[in-house]
Amino acid sequence: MDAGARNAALSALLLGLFAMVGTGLVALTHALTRERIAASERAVLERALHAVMPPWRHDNDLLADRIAVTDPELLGTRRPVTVYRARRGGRPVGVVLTPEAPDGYNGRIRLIVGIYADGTLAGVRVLAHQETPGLGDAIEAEKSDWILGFTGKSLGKPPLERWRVRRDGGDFDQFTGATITPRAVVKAVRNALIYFRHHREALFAAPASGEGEEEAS
Amino acid sequence: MSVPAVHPFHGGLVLEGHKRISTRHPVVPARLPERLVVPLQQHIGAPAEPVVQVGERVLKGQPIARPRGYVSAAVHAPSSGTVAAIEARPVPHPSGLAAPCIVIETDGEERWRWREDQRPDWRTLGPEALRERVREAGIVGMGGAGFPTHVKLNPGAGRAIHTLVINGAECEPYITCDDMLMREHAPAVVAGAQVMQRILGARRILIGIESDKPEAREALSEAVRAAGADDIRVVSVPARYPSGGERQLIHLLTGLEVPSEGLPADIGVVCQNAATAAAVLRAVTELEPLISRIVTVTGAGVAEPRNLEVLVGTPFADVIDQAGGYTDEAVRLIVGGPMMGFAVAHDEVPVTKTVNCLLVAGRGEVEPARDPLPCIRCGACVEACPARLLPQQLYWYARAKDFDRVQDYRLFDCIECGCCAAVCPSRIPLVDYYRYAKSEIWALEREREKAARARRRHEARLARLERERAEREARQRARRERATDAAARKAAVAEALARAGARRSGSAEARRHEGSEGG
Amino acid sequence: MSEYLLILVSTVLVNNFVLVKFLGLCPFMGVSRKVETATGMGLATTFVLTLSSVCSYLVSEYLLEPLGLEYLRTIAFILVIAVVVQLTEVIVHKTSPLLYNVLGIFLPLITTNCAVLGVALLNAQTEHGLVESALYGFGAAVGFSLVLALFAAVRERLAAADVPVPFQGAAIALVTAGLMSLAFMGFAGMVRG
Amino acid sequence: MSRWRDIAAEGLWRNNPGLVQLLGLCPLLAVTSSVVNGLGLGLATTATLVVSGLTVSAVRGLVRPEIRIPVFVLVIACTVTIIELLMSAWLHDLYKVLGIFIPLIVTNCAIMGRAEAFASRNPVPAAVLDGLMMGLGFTGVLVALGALRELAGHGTLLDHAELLLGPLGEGLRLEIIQGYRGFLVAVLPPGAFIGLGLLIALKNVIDTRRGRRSVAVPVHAHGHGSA
Amino acid sequence: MIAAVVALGAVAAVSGALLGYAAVRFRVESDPIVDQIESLLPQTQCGQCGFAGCRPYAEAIARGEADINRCPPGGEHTIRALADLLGRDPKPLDPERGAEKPPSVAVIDERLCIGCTKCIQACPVDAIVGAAKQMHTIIAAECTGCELCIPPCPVDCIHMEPVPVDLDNWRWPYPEARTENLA
Amino acid sequence: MRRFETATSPHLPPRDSVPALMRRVLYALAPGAALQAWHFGWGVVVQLLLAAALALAAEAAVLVLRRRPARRALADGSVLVTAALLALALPPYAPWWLTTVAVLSAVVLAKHLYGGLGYNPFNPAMVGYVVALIAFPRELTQWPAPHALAAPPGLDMALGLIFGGAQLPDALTAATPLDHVRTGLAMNRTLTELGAEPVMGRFGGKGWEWVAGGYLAGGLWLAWRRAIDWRIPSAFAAGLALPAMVAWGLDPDGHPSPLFHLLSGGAMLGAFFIATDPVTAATTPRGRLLYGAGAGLLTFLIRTFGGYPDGVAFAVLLMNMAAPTLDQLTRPRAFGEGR
Ligand SMILES: Cc1cc2nc3c(=O)[nH]c(=O)nc-3n(C[C@H](O)[C@H](O)[C@H](O)COP(=O)(O)O)c2cc1C
Ligand SMILES: Cc1cc2nc3c(=O)[nH]c(=O)nc-3n(C[C@H](O)[C@H](O)[C@H](O)COP(=O)(O)O)c2cc1C
Ligand SMILES: Cc1cc2nc3c(=O)[nH]c(=O)nc-3n(C[C@H](O)[C@H](O)[C@H](O)COP(=O)(O)O)c2cc1C
Ligand SMILES: Cc1cc2nc3c(=O)[nH]c(=O)nc-3n(C[C@H](O)[C@H](O)[C@H](O)CO)c2cc1C
Ligand code: SF4
Ligand code: SF4
Ligand code: SF4
Ligand code: SF4
Ligand code: FES
Repeated sequence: MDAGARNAALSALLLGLFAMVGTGLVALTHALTRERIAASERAVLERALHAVMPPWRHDNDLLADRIAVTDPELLGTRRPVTVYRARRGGRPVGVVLTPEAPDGYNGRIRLIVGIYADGTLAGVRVLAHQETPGLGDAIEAEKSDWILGFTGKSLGKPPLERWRVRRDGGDFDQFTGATITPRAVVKAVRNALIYFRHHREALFAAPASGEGEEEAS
Repeated sequence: MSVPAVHPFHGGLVLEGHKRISTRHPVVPARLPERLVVPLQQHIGAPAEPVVQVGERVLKGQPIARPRGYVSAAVHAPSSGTVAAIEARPVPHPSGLAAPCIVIETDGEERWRWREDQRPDWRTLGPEALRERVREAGIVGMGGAGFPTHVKLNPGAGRAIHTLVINGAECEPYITCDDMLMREHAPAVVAGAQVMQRILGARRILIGIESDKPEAREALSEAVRAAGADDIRVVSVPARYPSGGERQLIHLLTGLEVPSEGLPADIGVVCQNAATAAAVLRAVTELEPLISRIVTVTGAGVAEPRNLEVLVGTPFADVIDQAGGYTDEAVRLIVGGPMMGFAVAHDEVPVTKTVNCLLVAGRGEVEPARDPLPCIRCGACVEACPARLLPQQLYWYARAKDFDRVQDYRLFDCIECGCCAAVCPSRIPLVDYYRYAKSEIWALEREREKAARARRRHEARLARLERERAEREARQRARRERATDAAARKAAVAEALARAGARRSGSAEARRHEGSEGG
Repeated sequence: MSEYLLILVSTVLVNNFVLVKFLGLCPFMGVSRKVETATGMGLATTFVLTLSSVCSYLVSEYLLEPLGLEYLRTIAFILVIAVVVQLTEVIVHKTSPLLYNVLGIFLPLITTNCAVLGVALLNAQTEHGLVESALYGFGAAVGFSLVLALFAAVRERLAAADVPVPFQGAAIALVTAGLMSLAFMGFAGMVRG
Repeated sequence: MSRWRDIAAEGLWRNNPGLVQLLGLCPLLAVTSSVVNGLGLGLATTATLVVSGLTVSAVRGLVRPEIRIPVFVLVIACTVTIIELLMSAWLHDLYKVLGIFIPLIVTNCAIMGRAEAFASRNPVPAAVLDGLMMGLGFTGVLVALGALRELAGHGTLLDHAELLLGPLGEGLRLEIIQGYRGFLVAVLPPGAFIGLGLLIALKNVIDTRRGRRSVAVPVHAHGHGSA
Repeated sequence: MIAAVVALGAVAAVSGALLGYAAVRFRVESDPIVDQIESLLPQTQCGQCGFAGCRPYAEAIARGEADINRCPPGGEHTIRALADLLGRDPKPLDPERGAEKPPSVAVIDERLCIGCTKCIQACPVDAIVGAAKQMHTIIAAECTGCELCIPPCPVDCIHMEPVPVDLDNWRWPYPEARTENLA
Repeated sequence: MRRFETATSPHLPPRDSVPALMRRVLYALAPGAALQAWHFGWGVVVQLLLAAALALAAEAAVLVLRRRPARRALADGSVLVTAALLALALPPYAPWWLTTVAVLSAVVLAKHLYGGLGYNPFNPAMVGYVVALIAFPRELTQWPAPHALAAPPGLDMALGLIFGGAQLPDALTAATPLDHVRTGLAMNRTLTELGAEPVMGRFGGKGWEWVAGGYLAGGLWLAWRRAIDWRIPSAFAAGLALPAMVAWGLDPDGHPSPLFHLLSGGAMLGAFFIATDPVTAATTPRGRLLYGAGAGLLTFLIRTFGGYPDGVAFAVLLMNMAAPTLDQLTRPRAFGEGR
């Protein structure tokens, strides 16, 4: 028993010592890299946002100027959706929404949609999806240009009833052998535009929440 | 007599019998050969020990080798003559090896050892005495393995036997020796069974016969009726191989399953072959040892297939000669039937107590050399296996030499009936793999025992060396002390000197010892 | 309730830790030569994984996060795991020699099973609560044990196969694992996220 | 000196952690969908092996047996965390791609195995060299498997080199097979397993050709003379 | 930073204490694996493995210092059994250690023996009997076939003879499937 | 002394052989294959021939590389069964390179890396199919419309489609019944609506139900000839139909009928020809029941909840994986063994 206690104390001491030295080093590294890591993380977010909202169009910090909204009907998810607001000289330039397409072939497709204040699309990208590789994954900008085709479109251009894939009588291409994925994406983007049309004023007026989920990671 | 219901077993095969070809002639005794080659081991257990010398004259029926231990059997001279040699000769065994045999030059006189009339009625003898007669007669099971019959007739105190099963199934194709015996000597079979019933104290006797032997069944039923025994039943079982397997037959007749790794006696049953029963009767009534048996000689490879009563030790060549000799067809000489028998490379091999059939197969009767494909796990073997095993798994693990797994899959419940290999579309010699695995496992067992013994001896040696070293040191110490004692008695002045001297001589002694040990 | 069921189905089948997520592969390859040992390993891992995901959760929730030390997660978790493993060993040894015979030799190996640390890290990353963490760990371990046991049975069978010489041993085992993960792709899309 | 050469041969080929010891399989299979990912993780692992080898060897006299393992674990975990922080700061994109497999270097059995079997019994220089060689051997396998899968899967090599090299890597992508349709299975999980199986078979073929089969004995400093 | 050091130091100290305590409290005394390994070795005690006998070799395996393929008398079967026990892949016998030979026993040519007892001292299992200056014999049943008695004999009168195959020790041969290439 | 050949027991002449068994399977496939060719055109025939040629070539190549006698292994016919089943599972107008990849995966990867006939734990044809499905999902969804909807391509067009790199024109394609139902349900349409569409037939899909009937007939013949164990197809059908029945009973508009399940996609081919591959299935009697039932159930689950319209291939591979374990768990009680 006695031996046990002494042994325990010795082990504790030694291991504790090692831990403290090790942790000291780690903590030191952390202190030295903290800034840089934060900057890198920020850069990643900004890069995603800038893909759908060109940086030269606005002068505010998108990451700081954001709110969270909820609209299961039009934004495709019950969870709060982050909206980043772009302004130039304080005037609204556009918003970046992160809606979801709930009816992808293999589940939800998370999108990031940039819309100018006039309702034109600044850009659309896919954040995450589980569509079939080689079939539905052509919605990634890496795999094909299809998603870039949204830029410049708006609710009137093409008219609302032609916001469908070609097979359903719309203006958007589908992929050979895969209609469902593009159909879901087109519908989600269209809904995002509708949402924006309904809520534009409110979106820009709401006070920035600052804290919140960082959606674009 | 009403026929009791039979309880079918799983698997098995319906095979073409080919029995007719050898039942056309009655059984006749075979000629006495010039030379009888009598193996010392014709049974399971320890080989017998010769009690005659080369050059010695022997009489028919005289013991020439005595059992070595309980599970062993005596061997008797099948005829009178001179012992010409005691040496290794080829014996009927799948290995094709030679084994110790006593070679007797026959004199043609067939002189018996004794022909007195001390033949008491067996009904007056007690079980012990009867069993002793069976033992002295060197009787071993004639239906297959050749297990010493007196051992089987002594199931031990704890195991009361209620049923004696007489195995007249003769389920293998081609073989008809038991059939002929039962046709021609049904009363002897019945009486022999009654002797064994008495020895065992069994309540009843069940005689199982396959349905394709109506003549034998008739003869036996007649004999039972004549004997007036109402505790004997002759039961017809379906002709489905291997209904003659001990476990299968017992199940067919009684519905009981012999426990795996157990004996029939565990469930109160003893099973004996019909020929064994006849031999037992001869032993107790005529005091005649087991020196001859009926052998079926058949197949497209012999001219006149038939059954012969053959002396143990007669070379196959002589026997086949008396069945008309070979035809051009003859390609394979099989000891036993086509399902379980083994082929021998030549015919200079003697008949033993367990050789029931010489099948000289023609080209079309046997499969040419097997050229197996891999197992496709079709499961045909599973359907066929009467032991309800998974032959393909056994094969798989035996092939991989995974001897633990193969035993998990109950290798030792396999009766080597060959049903699995017979149906295998890939033509895999499955049973060979099981035999291989079994013999490896036995060999490993022997090796393990040997290793354990070697280890004990090695450890004992190390301990001995250690002890010797300790003793040596103790001796030295003792000597040193003795020297000191002696010195103490001397004058005080001499004391120191003496002690120094003693120490010097002691250490020199020790050094010398170390030197001799290091070498 | 159905949400918990979903976690289980997802971790056991759809996102099987070994075949889909690539965690715990060393024991998967190393301890799958015999079914018995594989089962033992599965049992031991299931126990440790469940327990350690709970402990990791507690350390993370009540120690690291309040202090803002998330960056020390890896170190803290691995220590917790090492201790859980060793204490399990000790307790099993003390309370049930029989169980110890079965599991004993596997326990030390679990510390370096990256599924264990992986579960802890993923729990922290996806901000699972206590019950979810435990379930997630349990599901992961069951998935691990399941494929480990099946794999071991397949490998036992391969022992007798006429595999081309260069592929004998590890190579064919990996090909087999590959075909297993091919089969597991059939579960893709079963749990919509 | 043959001892050094021996240590190198052990790590790089004869006792290669990925191909022979089958350790560290998780990262090996998980991140090798491309050459760049494989290289990145390989280098991180090598760094860990070297540093942990050095530390473990240096403190080997101090450590009591019952806490040997926890101490090694601690040393390795601290090393990995530092590397993780550094990568997160300077190679953030790669860090994101490799994800959980960077912290999981901690449980890479190869590292623990080397700490136990080699570093804890050998002087510092040998331990460092062993760590380096084991690490390079491991990296070699990661790169080879990455190359195999990337080539079969996409027909390219060194795609996304910028993740590792920054702007320098921008143009390094090699389109080896023009107009290749892609063979997705190679970059999905089954491709990882089967690819590694093929590499091991290839090594077996090479070893047989060279007239000796690999020996998978755990090496120790002594014994095991150069074969 | 201080918080980090303190917090983790505390975690580690607690762990260390637990482990240290456990190490003493629940120490495992013997190493059963050595016994298990030894029970698989053939006990020929020939030293071909490079160790002074089977036990030392077993200890070396348990310490991880020797590979499992060094015992020629045990041959393939022993390697398999060891691989099974230790969860490794079986491998061919190390050719540097010698080849698997059929079992054999030593025989002393009794006409030549001068009774020097050298062989007795060499035999690891005391399978040789005889006193000084008298003829020596080998108890065949106890001889393990280790060949250790051969070199010491000054008159070279010991030789090895393979154990003859008879019905008792005959083994059914491995059925040679055509496509066989198992080791 | 006369000498004789030696051999071991049993000595009886053979009753059955592997090549004969494989031939029987090929005959049994014929009615279904013929119906498939009738409904979907020459492509079926071309694929069958192409796959057979490739498979024989691949097997011969491997055997030569391994220095094994090639003649006998090729003559056992097993590779032709693999090729036929694979060809019948692939879309009839899949390009030649796709068929090549699938056949090589089947024959080299799934079969010969394990040592060839009898040693492979996974069904080669299904490995080939799944590799193709995962690598080239687009091509694998391109099924032609059955005869009843559009005249299938002629021989020259079939050759052009398969070897010439042409694409099946949109007018000639149609979603497979399973795909149709799956996507329809995903779009919140009801089965009543979906059933009214032209691709749907009386029980399954138009044309497809006939093909399934052909396989059923061939399969029953096989079972009657005892070339396959009745347990596997029966259990497969039960494993698929029972849960389908429950789902259908609860929500007839959201789940297709059990009959539809049985008569569409690969169900019949799977039940009688694929799940029954003796090499990769369980071998104990009870194991086979569980194996078949498991494959059926998994097929239902993957069809209903999974990402693929038909789950037969995955279900079979998953059960292949479980087969050795099933065998161990369902070892029958040996004669005389305690209960
Ligand atoms: C294995 C498999 C995966 C599929 N994955 C997708 C997908 O990710 N996205 C998609 O839109 N369609 C996918 N499909 C195709 C759909 O089932 C459906 O056929 C198609 O969307 C209908 O489009 P079509 O009318 O252009 O043929 C997949 C089909 C299969 C067989
Ligand atoms: C190795 C062995 C041991 C046996 N031991 C006994 C025994 O102790 N008592 C007994 O009555 N029968 C014993 N038997 C006999 C068997 O029960 C059986 O009757 C005999 O093997 C003949 O059966 P068979 O021809 O079907 O092989 C033994 C048989 C064998 C092979
Ligand atoms: C597959 C098989 C078939 C057998 N067929 C018979 C047979 O037909 N007749 C027979 O008497 N014994 C046959 N035996 C031997 C019996 O199992 C059993 O050993 C014998 O009846 C015991 O009697 P015994 O000791 O008097 O020989 C067969 C054994 C096996 C394994
Ligand atoms: C009844 C039966 C079904 C078979 N099914 C298949 C099959 O689904 N896939 C396949 O590749 N081979 C099949 N074969 C052929 C053969 O068994 C298969 O190629 C082996 O798996 C190759 O080792 C079958 C053979 C038979 C007798
Ligand atoms: S009958 Fe032959 S091929 Fe069929 S499973 Fe049995 S051993 Fe294998
Ligand atoms: S030989 Fe053995 S495994 Fe084969 S059928 Fe007979 S009892 Fe069953
Ligand atoms: S070689 Fe084998 S038998 Fe000889 S001493 Fe070594 S372990 Fe023992
Ligand atoms: S060593 Fe040689 S000579 Fe000396 S006793 Fe032994 S056998 Fe005789
Ligand atoms: S790296 Fe070894 S278990 Fe993951």
